[in-house]
Amino acid sequence: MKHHLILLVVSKLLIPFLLLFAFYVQMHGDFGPGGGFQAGAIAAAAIVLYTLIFGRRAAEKAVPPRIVEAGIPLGVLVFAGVGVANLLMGGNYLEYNAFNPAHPVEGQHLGIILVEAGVFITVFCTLVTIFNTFARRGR
Amino acid sequence: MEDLGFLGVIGHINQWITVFLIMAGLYIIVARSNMIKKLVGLSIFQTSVYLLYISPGKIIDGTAPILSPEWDTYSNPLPHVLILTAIVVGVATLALGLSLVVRINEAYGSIEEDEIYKDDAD
Amino acid sequence: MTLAVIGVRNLFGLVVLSGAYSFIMATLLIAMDAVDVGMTEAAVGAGVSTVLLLSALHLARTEEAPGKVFQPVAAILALVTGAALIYGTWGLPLYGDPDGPIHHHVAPYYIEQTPEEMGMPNIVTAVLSSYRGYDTLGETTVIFTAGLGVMMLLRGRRRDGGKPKKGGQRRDDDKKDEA
Amino acid sequence: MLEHFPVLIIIIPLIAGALCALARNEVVCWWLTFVVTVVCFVGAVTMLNLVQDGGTISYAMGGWLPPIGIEYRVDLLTAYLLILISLMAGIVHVYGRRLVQVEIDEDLRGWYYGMYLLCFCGLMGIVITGDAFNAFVFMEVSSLSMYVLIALGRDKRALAASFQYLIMGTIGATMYVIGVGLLYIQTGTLNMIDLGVRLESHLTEPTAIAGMAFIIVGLSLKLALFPLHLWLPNAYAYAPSATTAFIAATATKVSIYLLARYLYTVFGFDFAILSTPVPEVVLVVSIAAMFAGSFIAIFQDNIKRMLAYSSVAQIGYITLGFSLASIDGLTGSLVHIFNHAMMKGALFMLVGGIALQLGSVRLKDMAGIGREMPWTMAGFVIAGASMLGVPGTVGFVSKWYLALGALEFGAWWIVALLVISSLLVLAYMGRVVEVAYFRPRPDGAATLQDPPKIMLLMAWLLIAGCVYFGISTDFTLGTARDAANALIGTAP
Repeated sequence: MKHHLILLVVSKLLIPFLLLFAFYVQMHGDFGPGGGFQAGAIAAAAIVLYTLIFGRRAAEKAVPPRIVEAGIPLGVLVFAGVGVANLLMGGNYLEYNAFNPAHPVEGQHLGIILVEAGVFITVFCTLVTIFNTFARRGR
Repeated sequence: MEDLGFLGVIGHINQWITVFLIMAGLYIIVARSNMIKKLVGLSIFQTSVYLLYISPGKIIDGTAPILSPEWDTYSNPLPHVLILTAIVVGVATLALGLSLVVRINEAYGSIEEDEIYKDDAD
Repeated sequence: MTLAVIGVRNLFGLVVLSGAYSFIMATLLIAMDAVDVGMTEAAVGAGVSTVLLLSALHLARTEEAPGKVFQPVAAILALVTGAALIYGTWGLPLYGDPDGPIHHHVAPYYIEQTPEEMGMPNIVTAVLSSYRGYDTLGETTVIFTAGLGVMMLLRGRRRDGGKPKKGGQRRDDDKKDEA
Repeated sequence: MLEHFPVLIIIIPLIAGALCALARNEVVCWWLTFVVTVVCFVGAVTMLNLVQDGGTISYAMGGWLPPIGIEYRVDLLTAYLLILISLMAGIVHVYGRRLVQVEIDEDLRGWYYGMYLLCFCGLMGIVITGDAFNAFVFMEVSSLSMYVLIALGRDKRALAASFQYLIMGTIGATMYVIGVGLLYIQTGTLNMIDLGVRLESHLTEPTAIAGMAFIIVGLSLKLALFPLHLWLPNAYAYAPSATTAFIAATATKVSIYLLARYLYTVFGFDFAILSTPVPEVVLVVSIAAMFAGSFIAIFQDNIKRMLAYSSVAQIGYITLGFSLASIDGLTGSLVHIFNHAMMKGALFMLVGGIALQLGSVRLKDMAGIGREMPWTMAGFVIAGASMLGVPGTVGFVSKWYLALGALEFGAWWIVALLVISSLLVLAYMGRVVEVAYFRPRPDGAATLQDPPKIMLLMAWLLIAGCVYFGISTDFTLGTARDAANALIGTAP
């Protein structure tokens, strides 16, 4: 991968902000547009940009593929696990109220945050992995 | 191009766009032999569904379904949720389709459906 | 725009066009108050899909083989579908009409109850994660399936003589290949 | 815990699928899948009992009552299909271990089982859900995993077949979504029962009719109804043998179930069947499927392709029952869903065994294997006889009820067509038997044996089922008849 100075500098500036924005979109999903899926897509875009500019080696050092691959099922497990936890707490599946029967709203908040986190993990990891897989196939 | 006159026109314009997109997408899928083009046609076909769902949910003078004290009319949130899901399903299908195309290209050296079936017949 | 997609032969041009198409679609969706959807379409349609298409093009050919320009069968099929849809949407309420049936069943519940039951202003998030949270679980599973599928398809040994990715030894008996 | 069964039998395979993707170890994943399918089968049987005792079970996902949230709804027909799917998944899974070891690359086997579980989960999810859009989501889970499972076939044509299926399957699913969208615009709800109630006053409006048309066409693509069957033969023929046995026994059945659900529960028997041209169209198409499928099957050299075309024909029998507008006809259809899954499952499993031992599934290579693989070919003959409809087998039971339905419909000619189409079955099944038993093995060919015992055992389990349920019809026929009564009776 050739090293263009402008690309390097711009991307170094851009990527942290992309990740930060992704984090904002994730956490702000309750109030404004956004949520786990969009945040995952944006964060993945940041990693893809990083890969394109700094090369695959550097990217794999920053985001180890093994961990990312493990994240794909992990996100689903988090989501499904929330449901199972609700079951164990005496609610129906994905009934977040069960987290905190005295304050259902709090329970809902907790449930939604956890679930969105699960979505984020799966989406982010899947998109990065798909990109890596395509890139690696090219060699 | 087809959406230039959109904002000013009220009526069934949304449905005309939907219909046009569905027809175009379906035409591309059936008529074109190139697999990548088929997949793009497929996503156009799926996009048309987004409009079909979202447009009836809109209320003139309403706003996005994010509660705020200044508004009391909101567009219907349910179609938005459904279409978010549909978009995700669409991109998942696209990713899987593309990886199949890559494998097909390796196996046959071509991504034209016609050539592949000719190859199979031998 | 869409017509150009039908016409263009160079697949690279096609990808750029479809990206632009997604952006227009996203704008359109936001114009219809679907901010969440618009945002996703911009991120996914214009972003992710374009990257995916480009990486696939990188691995395949970029020119479409010449073929017939017009396919009557396809056109008839498209026309029939379009006609059915026009028939189906003919009697529907006009665009933006607040009296349509979809505004009077189920949806008002979400709009009215979300502040009480969820305590959050974004109704879309509330519906997505809680009222219809199970759909979202399914959606996450779809993504997971696709990710796993891409890995399974592209990580195996290459059939064109390339090396297997992991230590898996190449199978020597290809007796099944004949089937 | 009992009240959570509906969601558990979907969620357990899902979680197990994710765990398989993490574990990647072949042995661990195999056992996990095995345990999961057994648990789900037990759960499905328990639910059938619950439904028979206490009526329909409704489960509110997330605690939100039906029109607001997503509902899981288990009635007789649902439980019946859940049993079928989990039974087939378990049997094919035990059967397929050796085949997977031969056909799938070593480092992919753990993931293969994960995919298998996801496909299983998706199919069960479609059946159990009472929500129109949720059905679409799970349809995509099952379809995407099915595309992958098919593409793993060793023949490169598996890739092209999978791509073709992906295109046609996605068009079908999108059409289904368009139809659901139209109904949603008309009614404002996505819950199937609620849709049925609210559609009642709108049924004659264009939107409802167009919605019905889109749903029927979309599902017909998925279930490979005759002119839309193009994806099926290649997909079945080139997929790994274990995959073929599973999807042939379950995948199209699930779409058929969904179609029945729409025709009878959502649109209602009185409207969909009695006052639209749907039954006439389905009747013509089904008969075309019965003959075209069987006829093309006669000329196939690849046995898997032959059986695939035979599936196209058998799907025609099932949809034929829908169009007969009678309880007997519908009973015949529902019973044939189960019966055909057993027969075709058994046949594909035996063919998988032949492929393993012989290394080929071409008819011309099969000369004389009847004596060297006695158990395989004997099973083939019995399952084939069942396809034909010989009395004492399940095939006879379904055809008998279809014929009764046709008589009630007042159409002798349909009965005649049923008999004639059975002769076509005799033609293609007979060809295999003739080649396998009455032609000599080519000189110098290596001696063959029956496939490993576990594979034979599983196939013979289904064959025994073909005979057992052909004689003692309490479970299949009884449940199907009750379900048919419920479908037609509860129609609004």
